[in-house]
Amino acid sequence: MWEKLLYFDRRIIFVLIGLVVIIPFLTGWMVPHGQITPSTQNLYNEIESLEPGTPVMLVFDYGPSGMPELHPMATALTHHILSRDLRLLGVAIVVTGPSMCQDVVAPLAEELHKVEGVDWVNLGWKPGGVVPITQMGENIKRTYPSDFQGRPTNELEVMAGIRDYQDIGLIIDLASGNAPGAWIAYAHDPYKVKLATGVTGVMAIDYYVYLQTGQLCGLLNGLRGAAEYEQLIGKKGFGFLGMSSQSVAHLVIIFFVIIGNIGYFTVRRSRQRSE
Amino acid sequence: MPGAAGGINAIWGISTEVIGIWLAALLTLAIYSFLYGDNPVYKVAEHVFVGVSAAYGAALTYHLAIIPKLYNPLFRPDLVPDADEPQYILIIPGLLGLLIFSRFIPRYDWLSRWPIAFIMGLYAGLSIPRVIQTNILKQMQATIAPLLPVDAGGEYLLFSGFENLLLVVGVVCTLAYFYFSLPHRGVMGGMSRVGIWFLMIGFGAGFGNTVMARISLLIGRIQFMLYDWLPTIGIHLGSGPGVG
Amino acid sequence: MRLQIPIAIGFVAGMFMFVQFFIPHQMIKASFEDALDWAIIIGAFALVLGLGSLFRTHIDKIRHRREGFSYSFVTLISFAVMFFFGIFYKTAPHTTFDWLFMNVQVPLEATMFSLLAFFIASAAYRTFRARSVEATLLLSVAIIVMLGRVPISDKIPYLNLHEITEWLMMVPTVAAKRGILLGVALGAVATSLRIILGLERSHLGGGGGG
Amino acid sequence: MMTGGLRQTGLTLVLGALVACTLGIPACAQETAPQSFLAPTQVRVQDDEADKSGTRLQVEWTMPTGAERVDEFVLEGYRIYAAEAGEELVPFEVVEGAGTTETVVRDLWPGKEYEIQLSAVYLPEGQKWATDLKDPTKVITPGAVETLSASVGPYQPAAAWYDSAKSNVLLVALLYSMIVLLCFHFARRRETYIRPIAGLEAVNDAIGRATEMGRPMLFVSGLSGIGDIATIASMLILGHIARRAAAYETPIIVPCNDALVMTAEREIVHQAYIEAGKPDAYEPQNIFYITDSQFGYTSAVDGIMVREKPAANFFMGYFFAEALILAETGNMTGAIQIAGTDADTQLPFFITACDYTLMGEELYAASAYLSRNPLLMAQLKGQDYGKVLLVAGLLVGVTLATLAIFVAELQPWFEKLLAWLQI
Repeated sequence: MWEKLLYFDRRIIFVLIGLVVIIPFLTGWMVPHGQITPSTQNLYNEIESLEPGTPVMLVFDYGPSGMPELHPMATALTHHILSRDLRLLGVAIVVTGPSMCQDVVAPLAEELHKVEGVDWVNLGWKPGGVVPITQMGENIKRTYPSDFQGRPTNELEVMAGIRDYQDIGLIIDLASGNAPGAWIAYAHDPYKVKLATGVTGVMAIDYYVYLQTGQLCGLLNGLRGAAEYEQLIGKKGFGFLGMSSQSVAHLVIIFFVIIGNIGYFTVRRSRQRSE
Repeated sequence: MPGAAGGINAIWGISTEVIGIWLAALLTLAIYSFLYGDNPVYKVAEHVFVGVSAAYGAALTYHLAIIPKLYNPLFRPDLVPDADEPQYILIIPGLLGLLIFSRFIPRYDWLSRWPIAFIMGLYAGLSIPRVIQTNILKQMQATIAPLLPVDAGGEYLLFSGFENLLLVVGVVCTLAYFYFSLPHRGVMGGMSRVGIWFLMIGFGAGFGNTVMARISLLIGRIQFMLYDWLPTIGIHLGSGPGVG
Repeated sequence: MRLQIPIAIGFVAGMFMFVQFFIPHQMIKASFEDALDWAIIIGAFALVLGLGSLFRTHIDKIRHRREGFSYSFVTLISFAVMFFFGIFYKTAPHTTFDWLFMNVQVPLEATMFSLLAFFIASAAYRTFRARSVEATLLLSVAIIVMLGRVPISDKIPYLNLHEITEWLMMVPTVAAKRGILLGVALGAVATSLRIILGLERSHLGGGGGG
Repeated sequence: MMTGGLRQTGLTLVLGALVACTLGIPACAQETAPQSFLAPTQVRVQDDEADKSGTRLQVEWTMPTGAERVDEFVLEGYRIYAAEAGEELVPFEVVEGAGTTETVVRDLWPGKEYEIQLSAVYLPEGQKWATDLKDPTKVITPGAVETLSASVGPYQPAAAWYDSAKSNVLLVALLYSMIVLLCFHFARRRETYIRPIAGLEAVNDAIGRATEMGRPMLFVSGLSGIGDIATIASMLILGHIARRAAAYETPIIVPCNDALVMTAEREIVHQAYIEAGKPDAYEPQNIFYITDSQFGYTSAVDGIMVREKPAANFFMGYFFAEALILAETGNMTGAIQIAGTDADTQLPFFITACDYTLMGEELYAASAYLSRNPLLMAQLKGQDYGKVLLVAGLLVGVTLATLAIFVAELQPWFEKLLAWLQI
């Protein structure tokens, strides 16, 4: 019997993985709450501490491949920012960012009765990587003379009184790559603006060290970070569902590894005996 | 997904957005069918993928390389900022590029080595300082730390000292594993063994840490099928609970 | 001469790229960017050869009616359609080219990428066997990290898997990674040197080394 | 010359102020009661110290005091012009805000001489500062008035021919190159011992197996393109495998995702067949281009693996996420798989899914090892000396760092070391 288990068709694993990922989305089943990681809590507290009307820069440095992990984060953060009456400035140094911003913020703003150009704006993408980050330290409106829709930023109510990073309460960089490194080096370090980041699970490990040094005031780690944030603002959504899929998938894989090893040792022992 | 295709919003009364979603959904299922085994549906998807992506690459090369970097500077300098006359120097890379086609003339096929030699030399020279910067200097700097650090209050930080020690031991033993010109026996053997352990811990952690990211890719596709495609056939799962 | 000229070309190109790194003067910086553009131009010519090889493969298949030749039509037609819209129309957002890219290539890419969710599971099952000390280390660390990444592990008493995971990622993993990176640097620089100095000639039709 | 430049700006000019100031009385603004628009005074220009490329000048000036408001106009910013000797005056920068009195002029050319001129920009009261979207040096607020200062100069942005901040890279490069070159030099005299590398010993077995089974072999040289040394190392390995494949007349399939790599690999494999004495057996069609798309390429190689069922798969070079897709599919088809990569993120997957894996540096050692050429073997010796140096450096550094905790005099030395390693 173990012999069979050891060499069974791998398509069985494929089916199981597919099922455990899809079921939470079909049934709405969710894993129980976990602890809130301090780095998530810190970001939440940071936003809570801002005066209404303070501009918050939400940076969309990801594209379609980062959506499963970063969209839930963006959604939860946008909800928190807008419902606290803070001003939201959507920015991107990754070319696919502005459409991500539009995708998340526009419907949510409508739901919360927030007006584009007054309560939030999608400033769009600027080429050059670190160049626009540095330029915004001098003058944000000059870096972005117009927003994503082509309206001059000078005339937008949401941009009133904003000149450079000194006027920004907090920058949150949502990234699937190494963009947070650039924001740390070219925005936080020279201009001392408060910076937090939300990254995919694989990238998170690279940024823990910046939490220790205080260069980041908060960090959301993959779907887990998104789920924790949803828990904090009391609005469970795709973060929790995704987290549920991931948790069960992890357990299924671990289960298979254990079965595989039991099988391996049982078979080996019985072979040794028969020899 | 953008709805309009070149200004056309609908074909035979079906919106291009819906057609796009169906196209994407069918191709998604076609690729997944490979998990069961090779089959005609996967073959079609694979061949579409190759054709479309090769053409995409070719079109971008045309628009982003050939036109702005070669054709315009040589033949249409008026379209190039800060240039009044043709940049004749570009004839050199143009000729080098043309030499690649000498492969089709057996007598002169050795000429095709010139562009290859140029490119390989170029990148070899470029890589030396870059690799030294990022792989040697940066890594060395990060590893050099006191084995018995003190905090601001003068207290010894034993555990972080242990961590630094472990880092140094790990780096040295991993390098010992890669040592080629000595047999891995005795001290060298012991060190390289420890090096392998470090490598294995690193690989295990790398593997375990990536699982999550790969599962979320699947989540992304499933979300597309459930929340973009299903609604086109009248099945609405809602927009997810709460936010979303 | 057939060997000397390409060796000289490689040497000049390599030395220029090495030396320019240390010269901040705008004149050198500009010619560095030009050199990279030259490489892109040559690459564009090579692409013509590459596409020629792609067409030839499929046209040959069709001509000789080899197994599965009908799929070759699929590739050729897909290419023709995408190329037509890409060259004769604009590639900007909301064009047919972009529509094809977003609804054909993007989902294909994302789905192919997501196959990894299945393959990572089957690879773990198939190969994570405690056959030796090394294999045991690899599989136990992988399991600890997998557990430490999901909130369920918070429920395990006395064992903070989350922190253990973080520690494993920050200390031993980093040590191994640095060892690899340092070794790679030595190998890459030595290989580059061999190419610049013309000691490596297999790409120049001169045999492997010597 | 001046009018030409100014017409470009599209702004109204107040010539009175211009003449007054160009007459060489820089302090004119302070002395008279502001009846009219005034220009910035005391324009000071110097080379930008931080810029070594020689493209920038630092400009400072003094605000025309007392003239922040003139009738219905408010001083809102400045424009900075530069002119090469005998050439037109060209706007280079705009500065928003009357209080800002310094900026950096970029995009100049080293060695050229520039005359610098500044203007104060007055906007009608209540109007907002607006610049042209395409040309950010152009102020487009309706009714804006601009007054030009006296021209100063000529100034030359200074460029450096050596970046001393990169001395550390140069030193390491020269030292290590010397070691490797010395090893090459002494190579001919002595035989070098090289430890066995499991993955490489297996290469010949894999070729043998494919020959026995009468099935082809598959070679993938990574996805990082010809610009990566890992790809070049991979192509060198391909040369050795192709030589054996030629001798046994076992076909080797090489799908490519970079056209330049394909061109180079055809050359290498062709050469290998000539060396093996079988130039006629060489089939260029077996080395073919598919697409440069990462996953388009992966899907096609997957297809080749399940349809052609190669007996041996070689994955050598730099890989991204496709590594595991390729290796698992190859495993399903039952091929013997040998991988080699310096991509530390993909090593875990090759290690688990392939039969043998060349890790990191072993990829670079492979071509030397396979050729058994004494010159190339010497390279490995050189790499080993490099390792000894790195370890020695590391130990010295760590000892210094630890001692510096106890001996205060050592602290500056430790800091110097860290600063030297800074890139």
